[in-house]
Amino acid sequence: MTSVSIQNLDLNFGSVNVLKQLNLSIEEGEFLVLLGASGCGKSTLLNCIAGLLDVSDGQIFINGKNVTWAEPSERGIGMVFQSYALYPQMTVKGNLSFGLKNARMPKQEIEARVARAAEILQIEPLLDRKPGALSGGQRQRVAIGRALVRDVDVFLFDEPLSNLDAKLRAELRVEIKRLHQKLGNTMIYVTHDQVEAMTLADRIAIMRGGLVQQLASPDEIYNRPANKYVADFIGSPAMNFFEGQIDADGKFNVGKLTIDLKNYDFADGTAKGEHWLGYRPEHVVLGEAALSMPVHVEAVADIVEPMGSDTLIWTKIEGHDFRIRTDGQQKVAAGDRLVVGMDPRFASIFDKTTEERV
Amino acid sequence: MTSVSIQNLDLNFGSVNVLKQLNLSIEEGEFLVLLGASGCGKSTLLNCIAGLLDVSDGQIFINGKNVTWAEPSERGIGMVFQSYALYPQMTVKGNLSFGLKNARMPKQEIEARVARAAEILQIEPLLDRKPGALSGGQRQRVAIGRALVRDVDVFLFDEPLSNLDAKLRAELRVEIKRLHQKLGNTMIYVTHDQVEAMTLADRIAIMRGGLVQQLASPDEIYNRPANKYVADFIGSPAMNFFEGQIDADGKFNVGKLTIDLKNYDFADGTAKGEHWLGYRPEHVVLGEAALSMPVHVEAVADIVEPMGSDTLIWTKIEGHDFRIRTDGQQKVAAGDRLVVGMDPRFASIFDKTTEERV
Amino acid sequence: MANNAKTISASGVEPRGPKPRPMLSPRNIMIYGTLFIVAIYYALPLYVMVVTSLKGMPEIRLGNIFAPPVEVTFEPWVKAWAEACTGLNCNGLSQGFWNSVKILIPSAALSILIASINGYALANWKFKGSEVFFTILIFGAFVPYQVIIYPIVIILRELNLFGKLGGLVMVHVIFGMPILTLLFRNYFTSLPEELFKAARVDGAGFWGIYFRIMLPMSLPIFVVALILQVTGIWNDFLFGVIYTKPDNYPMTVQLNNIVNSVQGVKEYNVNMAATMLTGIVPLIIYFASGKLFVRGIAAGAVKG
Amino acid sequence: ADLEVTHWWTSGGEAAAVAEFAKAFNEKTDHNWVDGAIAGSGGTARPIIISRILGGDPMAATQLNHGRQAEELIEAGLMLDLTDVAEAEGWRDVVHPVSLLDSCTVDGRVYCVPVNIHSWQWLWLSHQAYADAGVDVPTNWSEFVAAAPALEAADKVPLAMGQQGWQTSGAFGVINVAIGGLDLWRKINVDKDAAAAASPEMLEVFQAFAEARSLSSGSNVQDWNLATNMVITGQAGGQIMGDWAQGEFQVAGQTAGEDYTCLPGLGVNEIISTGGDAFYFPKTDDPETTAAQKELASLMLSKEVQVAFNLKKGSLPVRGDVDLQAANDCMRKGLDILAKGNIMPSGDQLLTADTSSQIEDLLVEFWSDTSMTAEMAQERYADIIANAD
Amino acid sequence: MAGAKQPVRILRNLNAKIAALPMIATALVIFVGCTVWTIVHSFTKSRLLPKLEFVGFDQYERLWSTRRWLISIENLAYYGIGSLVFSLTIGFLLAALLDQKIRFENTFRTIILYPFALSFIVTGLVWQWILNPEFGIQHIVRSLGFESFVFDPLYTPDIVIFGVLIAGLWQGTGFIMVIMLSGLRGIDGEIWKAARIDGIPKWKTYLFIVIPMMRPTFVTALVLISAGIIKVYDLVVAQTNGGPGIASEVPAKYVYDAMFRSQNLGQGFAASTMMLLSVLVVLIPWAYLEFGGRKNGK
Ligand SMILES: Nc1ncnc2c1ncn2[C@@H]1O[C@H](COP(=O)(O)OP(=O)(O)OP(=O)(O)O)[C@@H](O)[C@H]1O
Ligand SMILES: Nc1ncnc2c1ncn2[C@@H]1O[C@H](COP(=O)(O)OP(=O)(O)OP(=O)(O)O)[C@@H](O)[C@H]1O
Ligand SMILES: [Mg+2]
Ligand SMILES: [Mg+2]
Repeated sequence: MTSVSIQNLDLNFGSVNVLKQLNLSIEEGEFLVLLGASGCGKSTLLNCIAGLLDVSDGQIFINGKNVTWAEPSERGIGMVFQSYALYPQMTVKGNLSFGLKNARMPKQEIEARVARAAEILQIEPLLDRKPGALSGGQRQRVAIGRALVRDVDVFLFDEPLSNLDAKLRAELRVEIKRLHQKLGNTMIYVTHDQVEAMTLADRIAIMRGGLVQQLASPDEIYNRPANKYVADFIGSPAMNFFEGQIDADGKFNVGKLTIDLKNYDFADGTAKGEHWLGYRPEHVVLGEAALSMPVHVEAVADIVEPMGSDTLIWTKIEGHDFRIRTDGQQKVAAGDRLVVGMDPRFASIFDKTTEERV
Repeated sequence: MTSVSIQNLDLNFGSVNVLKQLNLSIEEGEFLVLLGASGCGKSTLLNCIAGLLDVSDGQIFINGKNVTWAEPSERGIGMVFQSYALYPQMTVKGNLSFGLKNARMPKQEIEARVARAAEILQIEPLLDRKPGALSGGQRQRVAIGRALVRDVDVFLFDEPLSNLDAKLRAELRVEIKRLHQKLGNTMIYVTHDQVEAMTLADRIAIMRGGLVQQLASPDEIYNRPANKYVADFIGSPAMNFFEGQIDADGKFNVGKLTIDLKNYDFADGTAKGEHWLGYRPEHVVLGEAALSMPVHVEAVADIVEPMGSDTLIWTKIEGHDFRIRTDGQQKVAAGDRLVVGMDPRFASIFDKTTEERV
Repeated sequence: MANNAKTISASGVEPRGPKPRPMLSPRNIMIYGTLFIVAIYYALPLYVMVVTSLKGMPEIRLGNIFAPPVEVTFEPWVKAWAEACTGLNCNGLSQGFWNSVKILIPSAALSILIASINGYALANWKFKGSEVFFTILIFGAFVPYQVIIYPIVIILRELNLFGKLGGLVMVHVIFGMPILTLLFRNYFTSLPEELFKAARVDGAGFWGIYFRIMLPMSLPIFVVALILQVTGIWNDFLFGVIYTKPDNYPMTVQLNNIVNSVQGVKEYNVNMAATMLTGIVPLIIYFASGKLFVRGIAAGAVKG
Repeated sequence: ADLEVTHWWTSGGEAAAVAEFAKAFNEKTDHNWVDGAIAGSGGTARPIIISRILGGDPMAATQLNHGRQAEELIEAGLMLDLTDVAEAEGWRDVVHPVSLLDSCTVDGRVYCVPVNIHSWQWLWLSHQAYADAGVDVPTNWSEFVAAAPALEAADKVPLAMGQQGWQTSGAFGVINVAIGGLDLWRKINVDKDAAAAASPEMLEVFQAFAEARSLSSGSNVQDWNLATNMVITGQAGGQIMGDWAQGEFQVAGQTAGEDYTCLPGLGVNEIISTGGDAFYFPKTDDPETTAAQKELASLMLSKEVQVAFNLKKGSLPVRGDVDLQAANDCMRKGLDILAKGNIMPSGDQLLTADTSSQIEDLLVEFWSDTSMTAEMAQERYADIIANAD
Repeated sequence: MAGAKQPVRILRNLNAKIAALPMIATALVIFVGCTVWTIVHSFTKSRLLPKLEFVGFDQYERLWSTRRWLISIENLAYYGIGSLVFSLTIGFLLAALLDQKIRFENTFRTIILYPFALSFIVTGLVWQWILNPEFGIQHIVRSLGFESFVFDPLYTPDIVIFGVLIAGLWQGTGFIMVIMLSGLRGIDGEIWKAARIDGIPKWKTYLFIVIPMMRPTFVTALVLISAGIIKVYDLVVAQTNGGPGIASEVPAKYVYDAMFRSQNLGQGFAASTMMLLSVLVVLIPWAYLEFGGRKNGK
């Protein structure tokens, strides 16, 4: 069943058109991540769903009900904010129960719900503290709890982790994932951190300039990006690109390098003419093994970045910057000659002008 | 030759003792990274070296000269700040030449130096813009340029990349590395991002509470952390720890699991009693290969986080949280049974009480 | 349009697009109604001043202070400016106006200059005891003037500044110092410290950093300080009375003199014209830079 | 030299009088009168004058009520000694009554120039008001009180009174002498006799004062001359005010006896106080200024100036040897009383500023707070007198 | 210290110290020196000129047995409480109204703030004129037919201080409003969103969430208002001059009159010392909250 459905949504700030005829539908229990560069309209979209912004045009359905004009509190949504937005003068308990009290829920019921949420989130010992006396992670949990007690169908998260340090972020990411597994609610999660997106999402919607570029599973997005923007955006270090021509034989030529694309699954037969070829740094094979790859070429390591578990190597192939990611035990030094092996199956081809995947 | 040498440095803020009898010496041309959690005193140390803070006790030598009492501008250092600290009302050129003008350098010489720095950093076209009209990366380069023109012996960087987004950060990291290769100056670089530390450093100094915990090459720190703190701090996801006993046979026991440490290089013979055993998530081997490892054990995947290039698996072994990092093509789902293989050679053993490596 | 949407939704058609919001919702009526009444309360005295100052005495005696003038006359203004008498001096406010200008310019300039340097030193060049002096200074902001009026008379006498313009300027600088210093200190503290550090590494000294780095970045706070000082100094009465002599009386003191020198009947129209004339400088400053002022205040100028 | 002269004579009649000084000084000497008027009664002006003298930037001459106000300034050596001028010109012989000069004298040295005699003891009555109310113009205080209801019926205020403190305390002094008699007054003000202040006779004075309070209940003006103006225009029956009110009637073009009546000593006890204004000359280092100051001092006492000044001011000259042909009805009454020697010193000469302002505060409070009874006021009054020094 | 000379401590950052000299001088000579001088002389018998003839607490005893001083204190209390309560509430309410994304915000704000530019002298005179029963509001209402309407606060001793208060509020609330407005604007927008999602009505959000969050703003406003209250002088002088009678006297005026009118400096100094004391009563808890609290918080 569709949990949230957005139809032809337009949103203007004055004369600026931030969301453009956006359509999106989210299944019940799905974990959808909105991913995109800063300013692409992720928060705006989330606020529209929450009812915090008046849409300029279009409709929003939640659980089949048209909520386009409904008040935020009537939509059956809960929201977790980047700054947590806890009420600083109230205890954790007060924060959790304030909304319920306001809805004139019986005291007992409130107690029960707060207790349940506190248990789920393991914040029972914190109930009488004020937010000021909590750590970042604990605050985060209270913020989630506030949505939890309201027993909503849809959770909205607006970059809930981006104020935290890397370590905590990794931990809480796992916690949110666990929570989703436990509760099974629909969750819409905004982030611009691709690691979060990849690890959390059932599906990712990549946004750019108020439009959804690709809506698909993390795996699909990673391996079969719909266009060059998505391909470039996802993956760190970024995908390597070559600018070249595909000839009549289905071969991609860049400078002296020729890559045979016969194993590449073109959308419609083969393509010809100017194209981009993208290749992920981690799909590169080095050393002995490279020689057995369909494509191999020599290059000089320019910069070597050992990162413990991995090593990044920066080099140049046919005049294009080329990044290689290899495992941390590989000892390469700057200036070393390398044999670089690539498998065309892992490549992505994009049209030069439309930048769409072919 | 020693470029910067710090002897018994003490620094107090009021009654708070931030740096404690710190000793450090940095070779000429070395790239030293100060790494540590927030608040451990990294910036403080850097400011002491720069002369921006008055030390409470101890001495600082730069190029053999005692500069403990010298003004910042007389120390032969250049500094690049986290916020870049460009003078907003001056053009890029103005920013670059401000320090030289203060030193009453002849106009021609200033011109020449600015031109050279602009060329090195490829910011010639930006010279007449104001910082407000520059992108983050460009500002960063100007900030470096400001140190460059002054022809200093030592570059100090205080988290120069932490305000940038992930993509730009990766690019500029490489640029700084290139610059170091080109200029060959001594560089001291503060960060709390371990990827930066690992990739940039010749040596890393891991700081904690005003003390240096370990000063060694990235490789050494990653593979042979001096104590549990360092081991835990370095690596993402963090190292897995088991709490157990080493028996008389040199075997580590945790619950039903026994790990033979005969290949582990103890500092002095063998150790006995309560210890921690640390094992990095990326050294774990899964599937078929695991069975051939000296240690293997069964576990259930709790959470699976696909991250494109890698996949993180969260599981539990003998009651301890256990993280596994495996490559992105491995298809594991939450709930799957796994065989986990470990090689004791990659393990690290820490004393239970001192937490020092044994 | 809005009406249209309403009927559609009432007749069961799906909500779509922006939620209809009638212009005349009770909420809007409440908000704008309240604001309107409030605006009248605040604007009324100004209106009364203007209206009264444009009436002739007979019309005033007939008496509705809110009624617009039947016959507009500028005579009260002329009189207030150039003819109103205090004792034998019938020069109106004009002399006071120029006195005020003469007092205002050096006082405002000097007090802002000194306070900004103080604030800068306190924010960036803390030295031993600087916080103590600052605390005393802040305490000074709350000391009732009455406590130190008299000792200052003695100090001015000893400095041979009493009754001179310089003396009054000094008094204004002193009494403006606490609040302005606080303002500037807070502002300079809010500027990134790294900027200051960068400049030091670049070899700039105390004055170099102040003039080349800090000043060019401080326009908002200077505007706030300027407005506070201009209005404060212009509107000052107590110091003007105590520390000057009639030749140097600022406008407010002359205003009070003129208003209180009753000859025959009280000439309310002249009084109001005089009042307007006295208020006009700060009003102009305020109307011209009100937005900057509000922004400066919002920039944390008043915090802490 | 330019001589700056400060004073608080800013009402119409007063300003005209000061102009006489200025004119004479500018015309008869090489010096220049720089007027430093300070508006708003002595209460406002005195602080300014004193702080300037203390601040080391004194004016060349200043009005002050003579009496004890200047004592400390003189003791501190801040005032110019005029003894040489006084002796040369024989002030002791010309000033009449000589007590005026006494109050300028400290340890045998003369420090000020008395310029006029002001008496507080006058009741000014509006003929028009009484005509409108259809009663005769009263000839003494009790008639005045009796006629009040008729005035009130005609929508008039029986007694006009400004709201400034000195007016209230002045009126009290007048009632004190008129109702309680001079002896009682002397006991209290000269001997500081607290028992007298608490006596039943004094209670009568307070009761009369309370009556005056109720008669003035419709009088909302601040300034004394606005109150006088009420009498001039017939809105009020009368006003208790010193002889300077005369100037206002004059400026309004009214004639004594025709348009208004003045009753010295409230028509009960014909006596006038010999307070008045005096000019002091703060010391300066500049010999030229000093010379000019002395010239001004002697000029102020000169016959013509005395006549011109006092005619405008409505006060009596301090010289017994001038002839006031131009004096009007009221002034003549005053001169007559003066000639008969029915005089009393003014309060300023007897009480310190501190004591008199305490009394003033009390009276002002009494005046505005109708819940305070005569007895309550008297008790506190006696207290102040007991503590006076 | 091998090789390097240790510079003299005092000479470090010499320029900064030189630049701070005016401040140091002001702090020490004026604010400490003069205050101490005044306090010392409050124990003397000084009359017109300061004299060191000590009389112990005589001046204070007399002060506290003087009706006028007691009335002044009482008035200050009324005026102070009134202006605190009304400035804060009106200032906040207006700020909240202006914060509703209304049109003409600038116009309304300008109208409400302009009186702040005017001096108390001007304010006092205008309101004296408007409250004058013969010309002002009372007259207008009466001429509309309500013959028995009475509104003459400046002529009624019991309420005159509220007449002053009306003028004071007119002058000062605009500034408080601006401060409140900037405080409101400083509140994290996400708090508002969270409250809306929790379904909390606006007024409740203000009352239970926003106002508690604006504590620093309120403290700032409170301190500014208090500092103004204790100094109130010009307004009373221009509007009522303490009248009718002594019904609207205030301490600042008492001090001034005692020093210059009664020529009893000792008494004036004693009164001003009392004023200082009352400032400290306000200031010390504030300083404690602001600075002491901040340290504990971190
Ligand atoms: N209230 C507003 N008025 C005008 N423009 C706005 C407003 N809020 C957002 N915008 C604009 O709308 C665009 C989308 O903003 P939005 O906050 O949705 O971006 P975002 O994707 O959430 O970015 P980020 O990752 O930085 O949070 C931006 O260009 C922004 O400048
Ligand atoms: N001016 C100061 N006064 C008092 N304590 C200070 C001051 N500056 C820093 N500290 C304290 O000194 C310690 C070290 O601070 P420092 O800025 O060196 O940390 P850091 O390692 O740079 O942290 P971060 O990674 O957050 O920049 C911190 O505990 C901090 O609270
Ligand atoms: Mg956003
Ligand atoms: Mg730091």
